[in-house]
Amino acid sequence: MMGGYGDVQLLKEDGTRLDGRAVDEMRPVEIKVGVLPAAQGSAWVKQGLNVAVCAVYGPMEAHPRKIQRQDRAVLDVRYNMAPFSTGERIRPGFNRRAREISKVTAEALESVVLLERYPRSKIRVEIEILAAEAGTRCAGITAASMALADAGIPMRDLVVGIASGKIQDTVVLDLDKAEDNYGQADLPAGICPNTGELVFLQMDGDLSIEEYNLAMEYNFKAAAEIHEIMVAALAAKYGGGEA
Amino acid sequence: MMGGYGDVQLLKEDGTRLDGRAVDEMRPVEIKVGVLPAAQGSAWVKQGLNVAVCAVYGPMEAHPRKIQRQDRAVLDVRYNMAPFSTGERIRPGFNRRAREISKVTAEALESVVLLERYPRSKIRVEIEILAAEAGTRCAGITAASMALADAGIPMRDLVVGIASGKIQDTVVLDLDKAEDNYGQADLPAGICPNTGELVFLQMDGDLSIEEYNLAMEYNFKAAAEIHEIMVAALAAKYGGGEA
Amino acid sequence: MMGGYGDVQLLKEDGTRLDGRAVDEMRPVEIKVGVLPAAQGSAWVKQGLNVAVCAVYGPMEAHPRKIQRQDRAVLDVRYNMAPFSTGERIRPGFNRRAREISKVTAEALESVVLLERYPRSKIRVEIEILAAEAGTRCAGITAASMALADAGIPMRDLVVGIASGKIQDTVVLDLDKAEDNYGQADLPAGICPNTGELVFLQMDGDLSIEEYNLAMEYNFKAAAEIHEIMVAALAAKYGGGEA
Amino acid sequence: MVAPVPNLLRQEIQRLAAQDKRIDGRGRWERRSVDLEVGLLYNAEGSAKVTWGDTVVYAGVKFELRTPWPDRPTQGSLMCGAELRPVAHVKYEPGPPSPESIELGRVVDRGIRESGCIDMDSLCIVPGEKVWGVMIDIHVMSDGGNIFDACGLAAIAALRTAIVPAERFDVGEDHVLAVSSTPIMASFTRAGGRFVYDPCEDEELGGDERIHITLGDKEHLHSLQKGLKGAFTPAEFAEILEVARTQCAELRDLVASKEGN
Amino acid sequence: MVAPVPNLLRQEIQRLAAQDKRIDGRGRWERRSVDLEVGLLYNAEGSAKVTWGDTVVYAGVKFELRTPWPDRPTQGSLMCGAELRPVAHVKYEPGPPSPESIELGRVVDRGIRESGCIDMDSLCIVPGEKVWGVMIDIHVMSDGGNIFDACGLAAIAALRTAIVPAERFDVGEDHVLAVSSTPIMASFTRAGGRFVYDPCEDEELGGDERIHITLGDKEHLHSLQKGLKGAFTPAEFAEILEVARTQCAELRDLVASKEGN
Amino acid sequence: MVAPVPNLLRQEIQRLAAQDKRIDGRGRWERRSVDLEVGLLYNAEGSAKVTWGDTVVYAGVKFELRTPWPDRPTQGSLMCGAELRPVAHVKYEPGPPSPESIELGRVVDRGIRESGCIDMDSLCIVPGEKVWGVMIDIHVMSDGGNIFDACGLAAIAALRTAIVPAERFDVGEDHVLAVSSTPIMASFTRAGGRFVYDPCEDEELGGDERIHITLGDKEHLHSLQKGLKGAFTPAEFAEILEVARTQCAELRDLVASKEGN
Repeated sequence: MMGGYGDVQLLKEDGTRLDGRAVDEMRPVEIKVGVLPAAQGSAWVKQGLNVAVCAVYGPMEAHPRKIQRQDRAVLDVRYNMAPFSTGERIRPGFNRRAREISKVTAEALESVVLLERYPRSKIRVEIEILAAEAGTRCAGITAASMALADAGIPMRDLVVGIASGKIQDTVVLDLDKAEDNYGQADLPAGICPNTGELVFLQMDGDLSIEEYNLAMEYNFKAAAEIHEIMVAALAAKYGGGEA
Repeated sequence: MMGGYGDVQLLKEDGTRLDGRAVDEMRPVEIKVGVLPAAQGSAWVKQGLNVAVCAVYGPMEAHPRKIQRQDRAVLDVRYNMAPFSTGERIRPGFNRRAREISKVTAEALESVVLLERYPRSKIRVEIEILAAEAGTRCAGITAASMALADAGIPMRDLVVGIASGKIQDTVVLDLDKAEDNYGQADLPAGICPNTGELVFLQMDGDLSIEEYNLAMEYNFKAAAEIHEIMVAALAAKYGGGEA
Repeated sequence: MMGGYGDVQLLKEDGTRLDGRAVDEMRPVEIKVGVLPAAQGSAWVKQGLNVAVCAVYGPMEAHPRKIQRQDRAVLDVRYNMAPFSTGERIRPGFNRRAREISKVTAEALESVVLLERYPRSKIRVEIEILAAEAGTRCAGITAASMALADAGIPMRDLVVGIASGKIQDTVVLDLDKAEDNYGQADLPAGICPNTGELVFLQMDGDLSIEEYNLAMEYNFKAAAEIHEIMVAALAAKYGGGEA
Repeated sequence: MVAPVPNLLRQEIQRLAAQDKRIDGRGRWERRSVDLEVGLLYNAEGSAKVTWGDTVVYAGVKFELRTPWPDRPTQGSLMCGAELRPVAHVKYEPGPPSPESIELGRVVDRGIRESGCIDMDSLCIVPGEKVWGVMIDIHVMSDGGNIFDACGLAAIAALRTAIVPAERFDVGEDHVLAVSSTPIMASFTRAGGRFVYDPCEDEELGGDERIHITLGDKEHLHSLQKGLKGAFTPAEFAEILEVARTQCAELRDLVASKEGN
Repeated sequence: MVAPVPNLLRQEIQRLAAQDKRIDGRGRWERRSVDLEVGLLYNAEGSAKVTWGDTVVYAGVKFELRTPWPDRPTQGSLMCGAELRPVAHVKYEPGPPSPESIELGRVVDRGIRESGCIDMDSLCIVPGEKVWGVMIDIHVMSDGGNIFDACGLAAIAALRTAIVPAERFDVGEDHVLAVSSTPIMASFTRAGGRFVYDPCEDEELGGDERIHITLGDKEHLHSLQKGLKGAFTPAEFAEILEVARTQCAELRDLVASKEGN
Repeated sequence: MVAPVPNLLRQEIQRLAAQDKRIDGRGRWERRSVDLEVGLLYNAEGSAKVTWGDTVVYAGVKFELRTPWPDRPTQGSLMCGAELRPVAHVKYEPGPPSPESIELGRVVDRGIRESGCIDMDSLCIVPGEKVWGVMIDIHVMSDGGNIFDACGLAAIAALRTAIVPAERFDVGEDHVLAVSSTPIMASFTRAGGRFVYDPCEDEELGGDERIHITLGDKEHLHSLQKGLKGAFTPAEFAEILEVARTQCAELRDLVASKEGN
């Protein structure tokens, strides 16, 4: 979060945002599954101008053997930004930010995948960000849980990635790029829409406890909306209810 | 290949090249085998001012086991330029160019070595360029097939590395440094002198199909000449015909 | 060793050094063992303003198996400088200097640890330099042999790390930072106080053979003094004689 | 240890080849269906998605301001890289770029660079001070065989539809990148003892030699590469070169059909 | 292969939790003893050693002169890194930074950075030319559990007692670094099914989720991080946030007591 | 797992040592035949090839223009590196530089640097602006034992026959690099319980301690290094130091005989 929010006007006089959204309104979300023929399962998520694509491979034998777990599968998750996904090109390779996001994304997914069904095996989850406009880690989490569902991996619940934040001392849902650059706080969460639990949580910036509570309320509301889109995407492929 | 060929005169009025060679004349080639006592087999090739030295180790057990092949040996080939081999010093370490050349050189040699004779084993081929004056990958391939022969590894045929190219809209054999810098195309090939087959081929620049055909004709002619020098080098050590 | 010693006055008119020490006087040394609860053995050495801390782990199973020795343990030694230990911050990571010091320190310790007692196992020795004021490799060796003793690993003898050097054409004991920067030679040694043998030796700069002999005489004298402090530190923890 | 399946597959491909058939029913010189989309990705100044059979590839173009090399003060630069990331197939593992991935990037790069389709002098802003660096990154998302041709196609299509973002860098007005020709790659693999065009994944499992040919607008050769174990004769090369001429011309038209959108 | 001991330990922790007890006898929201020393290390412009139960951590602050970024000509920079080196525990191995070590450094960094305790403009020497870069490095020496809180405490204590070495760099007189607040981290782990504050090593072996909360002087949130496998409810979060407020205030006083020495 | 052969070999060396013999028939302080060639390699501004028994080593010198360090505006720089590449022996594997290779490079570097044979001020072109950086790279091609001495010899011979390529860099006329002395290394290994000079490959397999001594023209010590496991006494050191004096003097003459060619 930058500190320069004083200089940049992000809310209009009528209280709406620069792109016309209400404070508790998220960007448009589109989801498709089964987009990569070579993968066991795959998904494509567009949220605003973000594009996140995820491929799932496995369960397969985990090797080298020292990474195996006797009683469950291990999840091998990578979050990667394509070099052309950002304003300034980023060099290929796994930087510190990507490693941290990969770690916490893996831990979020481990909380819902029924890993105990596949002892000694490995499931690979590959998240590629092709276009980034703030909120890519959340789009990536949504894409990953859709690709896991598409691959037929059993899960306790889906996970929806969504963030709220604060701009000009106002809590708003789903920051876009300008809001992220000049905003005061960002609160990305990974929400299980059926159980109402959190499996992913980060935050940076400045939020009072009241502001935190409101931001999280927005996140839960949006998670329910995105969940409907996810269910519809699975239905579009599998012709029925949720996987 | 640079595009600035218009500025630099590479052919003299009598049609010969700056160093006096005819268009279809290669640089002098010298070859010795058995030059490195610690290696199973070794060879030294000087072509013009290029110096390529190759050591061969093996066949030995291939490990880690996951690189083993049940039905054949694997070739582990490295092409490396010494830091002092070029005009500007190059940093030690394996760059992208060296990795690509190592890969295609290995694939060329795999096409002639009787790998099926040594299941589960590995043969290491180490090519070191000590002085570079255009055409090092070809000198390296020649050196490697000589070192393999010196190590007593059975092969279907030797491989001769040789390149032709184009300067001032004229096809010429065996580009030297200036011709490579200011020329219009380069066509390096790996030729089996006995079978007449190609096991290595690259090209960059601009060649019409007719020019390609002439350049390849020059390559085949030179390969026959170099082959005689190779046979003589083996005879010098082993006192007889070709290995 | 810098060459600029002509410009910097390092000895006072009375023959003593800038910090008041005599030529054969070492900096104050303090030693404690058992300073890191998570380690099997640990030690803290302060020599002048240097701070070296060492943790020992093991003996434990050596893996991967290819590093195992049938007849003895292997020592895995790392010497590392904390980023804030030097005047200018150093980037985290293992540089060439640290790798060389780790190697020769390991070899010094291998000369005294009874490795044959623990076939197929590994002992890890982790030396961290928290503050550096010339002489860190010697402080690290002293700390390592104390941490090994604290971990109960049997040794033929302790090793004391100590250096002499040359400033203004005069041999002096235990160079401090200014003396190291502007001095003419440095002779760090690893001395076994009981056997009188050397297990570690480096030197750079310019020393005549006579100067070498005097410098080494100083090193042996200081080693005896430091040895007493080491024994006292072990006694302070274990309430008795030397481990 | 090699899995046994490829050997069985190899035999089947061999058997079919004897009847002049391919495992997916195509003719020897027939291409799979190819779909090309351009301009899809926010933040990329040029982008293309190629769906070539089961192969899916994206390419994106980015620009940066650079100081030119002292010996070429008016020349910008072009860089083309390909990443074979683990997203694309179960066989790709994470880690530093593999030899396969380096070869792929370099062969695509040479085809474009050596065709001369970008005039490096046209990338100059202030001689000796500021030039454009053009970077094409290719992201293989699904490897269903013949990724070389798909990557080459995505790269040139992204390049030919790229906008130079001069306004963002405060050096003039945005404008279309000048690309004077359309180099196209055609790849052939030995399958069942003979060469076929546009190998599918099963045909590549044989692991026999591949030949990659890049042809420019005038059907000149700009890049050649022989990969993998195996030998071929000059006569075989002459035959596939003829096929490449036809195929490259068709794909060049496909690229042209997406421009100016 | 997972060792069986953690499972037995997990059961014991579970059994104790049912009786509202912890394995080391503490209450659920009770902290282990914490000792803080500052200014110990020659060469570090600020330093702190934290002994937190069996955990020992050092932090050191170094300064460098930098050219500011063109778009922020008056702003210096702050960087915080943590190294989980093999010295700290038998479980840490040599090699490139692990994901655990990267997460640790980034979470501590965010807590300090986002609190705004360092005014980046105060690090300016000559606008557009020279600014200070402040680098905090944290060295974990003994991991006895809850290294996150120990690292956060060491980092802010080192920073709040740091001297800007202006004389050495010939840019004025040495002075105390201006740090306007004291962000403090509080970490919670699920052990035996419920969250506890300040987990010890045994409680961390369960491997269930952790929540790290950094609070500033006004009890605003500056950083949150959920780590490891597991889910939690908003109600659980509300409960631990209350505990964090009390604990952070106490530790903030501890830091204050070491200043001005 | 250790192969058993070295142990048998060790016993044989021990048995011979008891009779004051060596495995290749040499006397205890005797050197193998050494051949030195200089100026062989196109592109290297100085080069040398040393054939020392079964050991073959090349060294090459390159120059670059550098900006001097601000605190030493008139000083150029010298860098010496050695690569133990897999070409040299079946025991060397590809990968990042091993500790052995780093030690080798650093010991050779120290011997040359600390002898002061290159006056760093003589490498200045324009004070504060341009100085020469001299880089010596050593390439071990065949390791038949005692590569340290072979590398040290190749490095100083390449240096003493190097031409500063001033014309190519447009900073004056080409001239001979000024090198004021000839530091030479002598290495000893414990084999069969006693030290021997110039160990061959079999003698090094014992793995007992090595001592490397670099002596300058005036028989001053410029670099010492004890490597590998083992202990030695001051008396043993005094004995080998005497041998080093004689051997280094002979090799210094060999270098001199190749100069001015």
